[in-house]
Amino acid sequence: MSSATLYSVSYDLVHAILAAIGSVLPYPGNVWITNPDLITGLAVLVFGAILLVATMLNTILLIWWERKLLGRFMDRRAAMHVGFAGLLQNFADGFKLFHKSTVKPREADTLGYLSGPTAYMVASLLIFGILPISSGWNSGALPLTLLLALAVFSFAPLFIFVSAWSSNNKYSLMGGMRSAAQMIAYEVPLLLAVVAVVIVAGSFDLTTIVYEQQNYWFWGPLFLALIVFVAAMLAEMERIPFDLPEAEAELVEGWNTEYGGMLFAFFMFTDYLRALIGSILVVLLFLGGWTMPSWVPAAATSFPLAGIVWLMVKTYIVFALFVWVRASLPRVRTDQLLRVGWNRMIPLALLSIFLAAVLVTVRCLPAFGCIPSLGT
Amino acid sequence: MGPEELRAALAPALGPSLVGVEPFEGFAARVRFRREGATELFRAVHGLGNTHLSMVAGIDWVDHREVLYIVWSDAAKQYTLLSADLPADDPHIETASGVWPSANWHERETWELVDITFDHHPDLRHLLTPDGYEFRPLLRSFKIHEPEELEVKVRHV
Amino acid sequence: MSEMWINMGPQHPMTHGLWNLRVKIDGEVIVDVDPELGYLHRGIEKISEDRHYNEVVTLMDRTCYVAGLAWEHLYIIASEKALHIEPPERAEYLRVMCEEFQRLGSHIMWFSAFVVDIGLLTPLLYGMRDRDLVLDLFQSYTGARMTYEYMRVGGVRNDLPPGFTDRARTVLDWLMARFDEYDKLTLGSDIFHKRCDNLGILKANDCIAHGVTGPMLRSAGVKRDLRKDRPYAAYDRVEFDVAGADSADVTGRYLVRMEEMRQSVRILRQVLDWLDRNPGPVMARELPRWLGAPYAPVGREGYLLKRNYPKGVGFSSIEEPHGEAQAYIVNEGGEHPYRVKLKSPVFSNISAARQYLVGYRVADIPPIMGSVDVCIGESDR
Amino acid sequence: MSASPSVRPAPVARSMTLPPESLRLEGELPMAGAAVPFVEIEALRAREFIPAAKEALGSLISNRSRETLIGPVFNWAGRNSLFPLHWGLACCAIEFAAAFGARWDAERFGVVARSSPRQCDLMIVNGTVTWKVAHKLITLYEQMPEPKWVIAMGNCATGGGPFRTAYSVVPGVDKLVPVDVYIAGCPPRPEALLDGILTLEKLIRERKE
Repeated sequence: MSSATLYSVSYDLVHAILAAIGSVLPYPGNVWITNPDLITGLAVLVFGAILLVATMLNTILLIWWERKLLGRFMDRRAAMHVGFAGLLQNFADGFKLFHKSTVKPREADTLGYLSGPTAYMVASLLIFGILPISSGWNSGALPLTLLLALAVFSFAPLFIFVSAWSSNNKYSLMGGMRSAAQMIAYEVPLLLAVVAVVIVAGSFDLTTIVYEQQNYWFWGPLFLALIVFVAAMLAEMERIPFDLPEAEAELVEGWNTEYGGMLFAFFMFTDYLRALIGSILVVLLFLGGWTMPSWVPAAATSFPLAGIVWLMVKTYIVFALFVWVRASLPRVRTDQLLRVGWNRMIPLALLSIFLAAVLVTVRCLPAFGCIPSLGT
Repeated sequence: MGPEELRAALAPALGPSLVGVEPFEGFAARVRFRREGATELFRAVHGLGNTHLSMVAGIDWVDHREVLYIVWSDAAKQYTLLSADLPADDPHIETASGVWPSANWHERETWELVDITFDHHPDLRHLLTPDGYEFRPLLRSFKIHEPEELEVKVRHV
Repeated sequence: MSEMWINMGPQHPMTHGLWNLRVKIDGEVIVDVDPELGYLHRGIEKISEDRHYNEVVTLMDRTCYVAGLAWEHLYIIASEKALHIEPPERAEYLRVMCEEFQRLGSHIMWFSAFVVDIGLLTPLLYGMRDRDLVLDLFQSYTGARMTYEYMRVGGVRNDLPPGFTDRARTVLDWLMARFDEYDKLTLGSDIFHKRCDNLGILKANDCIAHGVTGPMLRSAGVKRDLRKDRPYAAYDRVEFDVAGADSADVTGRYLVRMEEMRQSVRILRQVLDWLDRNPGPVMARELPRWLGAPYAPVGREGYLLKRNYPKGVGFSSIEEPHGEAQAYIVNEGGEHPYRVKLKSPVFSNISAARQYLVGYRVADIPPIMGSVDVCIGESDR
Repeated sequence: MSASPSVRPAPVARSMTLPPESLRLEGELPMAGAAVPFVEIEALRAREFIPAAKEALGSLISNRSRETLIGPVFNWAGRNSLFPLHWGLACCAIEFAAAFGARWDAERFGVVARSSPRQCDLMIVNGTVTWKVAHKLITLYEQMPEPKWVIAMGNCATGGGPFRTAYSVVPGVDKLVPVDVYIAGCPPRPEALLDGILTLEKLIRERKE
C-alpha cells in the first residue's frame, strides 16, 4: 500500500497552503506562518476535521442504508422522495432536529441532562481517531489500539445512565438501568472474544492484526470467537434482538424518552456511530480489514484508496447482516438477555480462547483450518 | 333446562323472593326475583352450573329500574336471564361480584351510567366516565343535544 | 428500587388504543395493576336511543373499528328479533361471509400488533399488507374499507358484484400460504418461545370466573365457541372445527388465533360455494315502510305513531373475533330503540388483567396485552 | 487613540520573563515553549457564553442572508421530516397504521412515527377526542417542542363526527389545540392522510420564519 497516511496528507496540505501564503507575506509574517509548530497544530485540526466529516457522512449513509434495507425486508420502499432515492432524508432529519427547540423537563438535572448525550457522542467519536481504516490511515502507531478502542467504547453505559437518571422519567430510568446492566454484562464476552484474536495475532495493534490476516482471515479458524463477538456487539449496539433499553413496546423510547431536538439527534447519531464502529471492528478483527485475498485481481486492490474502499464495502455488508437480524428476530427479555450473557457467552468466549491457544500451538486444526502465517 | 325445572330447582332456596320463571326468546328462561333474595339466587344459579356471567345491564323504565344478569351454562349451552325490578327513588341491590368475579366491572359501569348502586361492591369507582362525573347518562331524563358553542380555556402550568 | 406506580397510557406504544394501564412495579416485577378505561367512551348506547334502527348500524361499525361487520351482525340479529323480522337465507349466508372475512381482517390486525409487541418489525408490515387484500374485498361490495354500513334490518344492503367469489377465493389461497409464512417467522424462532411460552397464564377456572371469553378461553382448554354451541345465522349449515389449545399462555392464544383464521378460510370456501349456487333476494320481502327508508317521516314527537309499531326484546350473542359479544335491545315501539345494551368481550378480558399480569415482568406486559387483543372502541363504547 | 474613557482595563503584562533582547534572533516571535507575555482578558462565564456566542454569530450573518440562505434550508428540512406522534385514538388510528404499511408507506416522505412527544413535530389526532382524554391531549401537545403542527384526521377530530351529540365527546379538537390541516372522511383513507401531510408540507413551505 502507499505510504501516505491521513495525517501526512493533512500535514502536507497545511504545509503547502501555509508555504504559499508565506511566500507572499513580508518579513516577519512569512517566518511566523511557516513555523513548524503552527503547521503541526493546524495539521492536527485538519486531520480531525476530515475525520469528523468523513465519519458523519458515513454514519448518515449508514442510517440511509439501514432504512432502505429494512424497507425492502418489509416489502416497502422507505425514504425515496427527498433527494435521489432518499439520500438526503437523513440530512433533512438532522437539520430539522437542529432547528427544533430543546425542551428540558422542569425537574430534570440540568448538568446531567445536557452533558450526558454530548459526552456519549464525543466518547464514541473519539474512537475514530484511533481506528485504522487502511494501511497507515490512522493517527499514529499506538501499540494498544484495540484495547484503547474497546475501553473508550465501554464508556457509553455511564453516559447513558447519567442522561437517563437526570431526565427524571421512570421509563428513562428503567431504560438506563437496563442499558447499564446489559452493556456491562456483554463487555466481558466482548473482551474475551477479542483475546482469542489477540492470541492468534500476537498483538493489540489493529494494524498488526489486519496484517496477520493477509493470508488467512480469522473468521474461519476463530469462528466461535466471531459468533461471540458479533452477539456481544449486537448487545453493545443495542439493536434487535437486544434493544431492550429502547424497547419501544414497554418503555416508550427507553432512555431517550425525554430527549428532543438536538440532544435526541446526538443520541440517534451516536447509536449509528457505534453501529459503524462495531461493524468496522468485526471487519478489522475477523474479515481481514482492508486486505483482500490473493485471488482478487490486482487491479481491484491497487487503485488509490483501494484499502478504504474495500474496508467500507465489507463494513456495509456486515451492517447489512445486522439489519437482516433486526428484520427477522424478536426481542429477548432483560433477565434472559443477562442470563445468556453471563451463562452462555462467557463460557463460549473462554472456549474460543482455549481453541485459539490450541490453534497457536498446533497451527492446524482439522475442523477449523490452518493459519499459515503463524510463527513467522 | 326449561323454565319449569329451573323453578323447581330455585324455589326451595329462595322462597318468596322468587317472583317468577317464564320462557323468554333466546334464553333458557327469565328468572324474576326480588332484590332481598339476590345473593341466595346468585348462589343457587351459580350452583346449577351457570358459571359464566356474561353481562350486567340496567334499564331505566322511568317509574322503576330493572337490573339484568345474563349467565351461561357450559353444560346446558344456554343463557339464562335474571332480572329484578328496583324502585327509582332507591335503586340498590346486592353485588354479584362475590359469586361471579366478572360482575365487578359490569356493576361499576351500571352504577355510573344507570345509577344503580351495588351494595358491598369491593371497588365502586368511576370506570368509563371521568372521576367526579355527576351525571348518569343512560337515564331517560338525561337528554343529548347538539353541543353549544364553547370555548375551552387551557391553563398553562 | 422501591415499589412505584407507572402509567402505561393513554399514549403508550403498548396500549394499541386509548387506555391506561397503571402498573405497580418492584424493580422489574409487576406487583399490582389497575386498568383505567373510558378514554374512548363515546356514549354509543345513549346515542343509539336517538337514532333510527338502521342508523344505529353506522355506530356499530365504529364500536369496534377492526371488526365492524361483526358488530353490525350482532346488532342486526338483536334488532330483528326485537322487531320480529326474518331475513332471507341468502342474507344470512352473506352475513356469515362478512363475519368470517371480518374475523380474518381482525386477526391479521391482531397479528400485526402482537408481533411488534415482542419486537418483530417485519411481520407487522406483512400483516398490514395482507389485511389490505381483505379490505379490498370489503370495498368491492360495501364501498368502504373500514366502516361499511352494509347490513340492514331485514337483510343486507346489496348483493355481491359479479366475479366477487372468484376474487375472494384467490385472496383466500394467498392468505393460506401467508399463514404458514407467519408461523415460520414467529414459531420458528427460539426467541419467540423464550418470550411467550408460559407467559400470562390464565387457567380455565379463572377465565370462566372473570368472564374471559374468546381465544383466551379456548387457549385454556375450554372449547366454547358460540358459533358451534348456539348457532346463529347460517353457522349450523357450515362445517368447521373449534380451535383450541391447552397451554393457557401467550403461545396458546397465538396458536388458537392462527387456527381460527384457517378455519375461517374453510368456512368461507363453503359459504362462497353456496352463494354461487343459490341466487336470491337479500332483503326481507315484507318490511314495514318506515324500515325501508332511514329518513321516513316521523310523528312530531316520535311517540305519536308508537302504537302502530310492534314491541319486543331482542337478544343476540355472537362469537366476535375478540370473544363473546352480546346485544340486548329493548323495543318499546317507535323508530328508535328504547335501550341498546352492548356487552364487549374486550371489556371483560381487560377486567381480568390483574389475574394474568401480576408476577410477570414489565417487559412481559406488551406480549401479554398483545395476546389479549385489545380493541378499546368496543370496550369503552 | 481617542480620549474617551475606556471601560475595559488596559491589558497588563503579568509575566515579564522574556529573554533579554540580545539573545533573541531577529524576527523571531515568542512561541510556545518560550515564556509568553500573559494578557489578562475578561473571562466570560459559561452561562453568559451562549447568548454572547449567539449574538456574535448573529452579527456575522445579516438578517437578509438569514432569510435567503439559512431559512430555506431549515424550512426544507422541517417540511421533509415530519415525525408524527405514535398514538391511536379510535377508528382513524387503524387507517393511520395502514398509511405506514406496505401499500402506502408514509416513510417515503420521511414521515416516521415516534412514541415520545419530545421527538415529534406533528400530532395527528386520529379519532374521537373525549373530555376524559382532553387534558392529556393538551399535555402531549405542550410536550412537543416548537415548531409543531396538528392534523385533525377524520370527522370526529374535525367536528365530533357521528358522536357529535354525545355527552362525552369534544366537538372538534380545534377547541383544544390549534389545528393546521383538517382531513375529511370517516375514516379518511390512507391516501387522504398522505394528502393531508403533503398539504401540511405545502403550508410549511409558504410559511415565513
